[in-house]
Amino acid sequence: MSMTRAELQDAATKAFDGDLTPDAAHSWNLITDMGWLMMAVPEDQGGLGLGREAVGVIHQALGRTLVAGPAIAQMLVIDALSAAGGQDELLGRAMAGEIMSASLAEGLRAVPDADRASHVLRVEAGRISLLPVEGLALTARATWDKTRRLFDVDAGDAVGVVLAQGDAATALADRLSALRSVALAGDCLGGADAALAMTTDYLETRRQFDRPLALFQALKHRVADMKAALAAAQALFWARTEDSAADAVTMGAMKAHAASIYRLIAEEAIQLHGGIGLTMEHPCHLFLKRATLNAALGGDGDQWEEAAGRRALNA
Amino acid sequence: MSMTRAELQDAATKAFDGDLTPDAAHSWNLITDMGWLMMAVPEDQGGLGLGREAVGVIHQALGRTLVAGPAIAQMLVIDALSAAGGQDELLGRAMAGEIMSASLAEGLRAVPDADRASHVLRVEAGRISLLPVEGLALTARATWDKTRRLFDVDAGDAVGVVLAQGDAATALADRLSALRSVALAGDCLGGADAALAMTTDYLETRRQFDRPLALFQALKHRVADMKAALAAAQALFWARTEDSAADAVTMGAMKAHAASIYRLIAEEAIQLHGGIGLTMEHPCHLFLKRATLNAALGGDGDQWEEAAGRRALNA
Amino acid sequence: MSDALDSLRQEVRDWLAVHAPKDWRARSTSEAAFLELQRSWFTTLVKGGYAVPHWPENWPGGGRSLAEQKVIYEELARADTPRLLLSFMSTYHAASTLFEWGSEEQQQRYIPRILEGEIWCQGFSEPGAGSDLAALRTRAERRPSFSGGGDVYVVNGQKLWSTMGQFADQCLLLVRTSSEGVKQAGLTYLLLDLKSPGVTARPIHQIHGDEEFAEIFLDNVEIPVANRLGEEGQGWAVAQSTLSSERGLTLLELSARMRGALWRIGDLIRANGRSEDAGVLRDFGRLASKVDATCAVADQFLANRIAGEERVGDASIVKLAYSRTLREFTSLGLRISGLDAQYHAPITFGGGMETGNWMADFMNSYAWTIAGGSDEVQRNIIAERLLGMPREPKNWVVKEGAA
Amino acid sequence: MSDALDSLRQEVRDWLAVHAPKDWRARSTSEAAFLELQRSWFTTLVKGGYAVPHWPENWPGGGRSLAEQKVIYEELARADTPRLLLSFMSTYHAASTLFEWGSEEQQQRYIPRILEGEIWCQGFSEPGAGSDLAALRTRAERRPSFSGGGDVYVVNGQKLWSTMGQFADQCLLLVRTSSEGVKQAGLTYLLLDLKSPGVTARPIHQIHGDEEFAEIFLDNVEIPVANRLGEEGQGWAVAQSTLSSERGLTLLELSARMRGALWRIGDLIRANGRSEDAGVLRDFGRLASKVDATCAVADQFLANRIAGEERVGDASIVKLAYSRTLREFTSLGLRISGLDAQYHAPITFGGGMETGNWMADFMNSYAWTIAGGSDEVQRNIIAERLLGMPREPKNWVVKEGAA
Repeated sequence: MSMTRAELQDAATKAFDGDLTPDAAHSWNLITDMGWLMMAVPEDQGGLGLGREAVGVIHQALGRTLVAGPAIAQMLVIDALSAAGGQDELLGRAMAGEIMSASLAEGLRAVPDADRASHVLRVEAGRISLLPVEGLALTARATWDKTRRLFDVDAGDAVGVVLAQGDAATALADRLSALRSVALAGDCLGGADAALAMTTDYLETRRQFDRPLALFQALKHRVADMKAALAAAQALFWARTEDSAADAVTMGAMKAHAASIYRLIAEEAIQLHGGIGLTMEHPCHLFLKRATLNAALGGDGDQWEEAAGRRALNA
Repeated sequence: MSMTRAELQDAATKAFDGDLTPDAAHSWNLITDMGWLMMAVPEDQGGLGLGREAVGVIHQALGRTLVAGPAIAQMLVIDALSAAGGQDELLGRAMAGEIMSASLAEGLRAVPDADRASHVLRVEAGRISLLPVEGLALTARATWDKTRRLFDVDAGDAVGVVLAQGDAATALADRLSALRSVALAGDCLGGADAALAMTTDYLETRRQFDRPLALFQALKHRVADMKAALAAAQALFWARTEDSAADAVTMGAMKAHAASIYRLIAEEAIQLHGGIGLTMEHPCHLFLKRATLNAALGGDGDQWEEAAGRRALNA
Repeated sequence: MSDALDSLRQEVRDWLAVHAPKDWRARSTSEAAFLELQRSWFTTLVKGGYAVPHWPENWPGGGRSLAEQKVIYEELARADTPRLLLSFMSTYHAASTLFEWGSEEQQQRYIPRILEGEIWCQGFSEPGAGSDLAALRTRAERRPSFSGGGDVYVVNGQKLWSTMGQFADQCLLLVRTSSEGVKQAGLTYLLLDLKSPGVTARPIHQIHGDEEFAEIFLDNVEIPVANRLGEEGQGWAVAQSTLSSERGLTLLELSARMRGALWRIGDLIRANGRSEDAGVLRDFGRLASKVDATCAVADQFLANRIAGEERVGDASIVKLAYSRTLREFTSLGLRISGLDAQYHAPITFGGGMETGNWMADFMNSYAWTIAGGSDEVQRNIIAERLLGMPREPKNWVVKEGAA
Repeated sequence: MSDALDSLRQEVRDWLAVHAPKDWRARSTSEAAFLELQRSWFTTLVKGGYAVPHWPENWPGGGRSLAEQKVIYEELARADTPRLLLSFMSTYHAASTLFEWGSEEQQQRYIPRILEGEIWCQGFSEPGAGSDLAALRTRAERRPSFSGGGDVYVVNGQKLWSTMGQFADQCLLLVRTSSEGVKQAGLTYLLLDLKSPGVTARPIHQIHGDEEFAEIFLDNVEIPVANRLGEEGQGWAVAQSTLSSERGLTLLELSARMRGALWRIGDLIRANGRSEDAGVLRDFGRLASKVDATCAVADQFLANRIAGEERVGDASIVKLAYSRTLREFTSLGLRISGLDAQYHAPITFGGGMETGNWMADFMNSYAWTIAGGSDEVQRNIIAERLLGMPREPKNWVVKEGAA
């Protein structure tokens, strides 16, 4: 879909081309108005049928300006409803923007915006279900990254609408894990791209010792390494999103790679900004905090790299 | 012994201040003539009683000019004879330069200059013994590092002179492992120091784009990192050699650290020399090959770092 | 180690057993509690005679050799006492600059008040002059005082990264009195009473939630000429005294504290069920070696200094080794602690670099790779001053008419 | 993928099933065997029509689109055929420079002989001019030929890093014909028959035992003026054609081959009992991701090129990604294989970058971080050309009388 990707990227970039961390409610309206929540849903279910590549485009755009909100979790719910089938009514409401959330970690931990959601997705061994939030116990868990609002949910033995069981649930869980990795990786690469651009701009503007910082070769080489690492991670990202056979481990390893590049670039951004990068007045820290949170969500590097190594060993 | 160390360093540096890879036979005569083989042996056994710090000084000097020969193995034999006691005749011959060798790895693998040795040291679980070489099967194992001549020895069930058994053998084996690490680490740091000096000299001499390479900040920063890493590793080395409580794991971790710095510096030396560093005509590769061999001998980084981590966990 | 040092060590240890504050980390959860702790602990140390061992012997509490100072610092670290963050600039930077450049009268006026708890901060860095101090632009113009008395300097400008500036009483202020000639020659060094009209100090909000630094705005602030250190135009030389006033002991202490905190990572490994993970064990072992090497190189540095063998650039090696190792230390904690570290937890004010609040510690570690001469500046110094590699001429110019 | 490309792929695959050499690694243990294999495989490819798919369509075997070339390369890599090292300079660098700058007569003279197996090498680098090509000093002076015919250039100097120079018949030679003006303007491009009197080619002994490069000594060598490409003084521009003649396909192929060789590390892990070592598994998994990312970025680069969207600097990203990843690949093999890798084993001539002779492979990986534009040069290009950061003016000078 390379034409479509380019068009979509263009639209997505234009939609969020303003300041960093735009207003959450406004952003959510924009996301639903642009039809992004229905992007990956097959056309016969009322979606646009654009698949994981479209998910990648969207989350790169959201990552680039550090958009707040439950978009990743919402897409997981939508994908689960779509894959399960027979849930057209719930699916339609979710695509229209009614917030339904899901864990970005294990169990019912790290559920974004659970307090604003009507439902949460429950993924257990052998069963995937959608629970109405009403009556569930929510615990807000403030993160260093203030662009995310995470909750732990205690659902007791609530069952709700069962979407898949047994082997079907296992397959769906794998699919959801892969999708989550795509979304998180997209967020990482969008953010990394923005942090890198911010850094080169800064180096070109800021002068020390009577010349722009951008003239210091030691700094230029570090920026070049950042750029090269990012370009390779981006290429891997698009190759994976186009690969329909890529499963949870493949996507998890890709996400771990993207998250490590994001962190590298966010760290270098702070170091190259010097003192100002250590203050709340400058946006550097927003990228670093989102980078480290993204790295921990959806399985960390240790988990996915080990799984990928085991798979490569048995290839 | 800081005065003594300085004096000894001065003497050692002067002894080997000429070309790299001096003649092996000449070097061996120099080593014995300088009394270096008796340096660590207690005075009441005919030695100089200068301990592990002296061993460190000597092997830094030997590493600095990539001296060939069995000095590390010989010192292990001498230490074993000295520690076991009651072997004054053998000890005297070994201190006088009669070659007695020992494994720099496990079992009877990687025994330097075994073909020129009268004896080899055998370290087994619960028994340490000195075997006459005559009649043993030797297999030469050529290494990439041509400054070392290693052999595998097949000793069958030969016993020779038993130096220690049971718990005493276990304690002696630990002591020998620690000493081997000190010697290898010394070799590493001497070599790293020389490779770094060679590199800064080259950068100051060689011009590209109408200025000396040493004016390019990206290269300067890399050299500064090499220097800082080396200085810290050297400081750790001296702190450990002065610490009589440092055992095999502590010294092994120190050796792993020193070997990783040697490799880092040897690799950077080649990269910063550019094409010429890739040719046999330039000595860069000698350092790289000795660095990687040192890293593999006496237990590699994986082994010692894991052991050190386990110990730190239980500290 | 000599008997005298051994007995000093025992003496300090015995004193600390009685006087060292206990459980202070748990109490230090607010800025107010932090300030209270800093002040009371400083007062206690002054009384004990251990607050300013590095001062000359004609001042109370001074006259200790570097070897003795090292013993005292080691024992303070070993007892895990609070670091003296609030009074640090006063007892080191202000005091040593006054000892070297202050008149008898200036010394008698300011030094005793330091022991009474007067807090100094430093006003060197500016928004446009971080690593490049000579480029600073805060202006001072000399004119007669309208309120009588001698001449005053009227100062306008902004200072940044003033450690604890919002709590300070006095400020070591570097200003520009001339734009003629080389940039360094136009600087002058003043002592500023921060209660003077026209001074505004505002804390800088750091990314991990601390407010260790302040920015100071100077709007037509009058400083009596009597409060100048050295001559007009001599500020650069005076500032070098300030910048070199503390070299070695702090990094020795910080390294020792980092080694003392390795158990936190051990605990974390156990708590996360990673005790048999060979990769994690190796990373921990490798870190422990680096921490030990950092301690060793700090120790070596101080030994060289005591022996009078310090070379220019040695201090940069220690700083670079410490800053990189601290980054790795906090990174490993951050990694093993996983999602837990991402949940916000209140910081321990003045709790040091390794508090076990891993994301906060990780972010705080940047202060060491940036502040006090960034890693990049240290690398320049090592390459140019220690290894003798050529400096890029500061006044390289592009030839006229060339590409 | 289009049907036409699919059917080309099948066609190549079928052809390779019949014609690809088998077991060639085992046979390639001497230089002679390597040369024989290279020559016979090239001849086979010429006959099959797959040797020069990148040539213009008016030449036999040419006229393939980039997309078609990619298919052919992928299939060659997939079948693990020998890389065409000996003829590489001839079919790429020499041919494309001749197509762009050669006269009709020059093309008709040289191009057909390439398909017959004539080997070209490149004479650009010199002892004093590695990354800084404009600084080259090999002199050429024009004078009448003593042996009759037109004028000749008499060339004196030394060339380095000439790939396969000791086996070559012809050389693309860059020389200095003038020392006036900017350095680039004094260069001229000549075609040198290496059998000419005064030419000595000597292999360079590489640290892992290969002799892939040569140095070429030129002692009063006469080159007819008819063998000049472009005008006198136009050498820099002609050289740019040579340098940019191959961009994308080689790294695509090498990356694919690196991915195809990951099993070697897997085997090593198993053979050394490390299959349950979490740290090793993670390092292997992380490497596999980097290898995949390198393949993806090489693929992306070529796709952009096909689409006409290549930017200056893109090629540097691919080269840097490949060289760093290859280093990590061989490093991991070196580490896991431990002492075994330290024992010398004969290299496989022309065996590629991943032969499982780990120490040799590790040392050989440096060729990629240094040759063909070092990593440092690539970083400069990425920073300046792709990211638009300012270049250090080459003619910065120190102001007179300044520090």
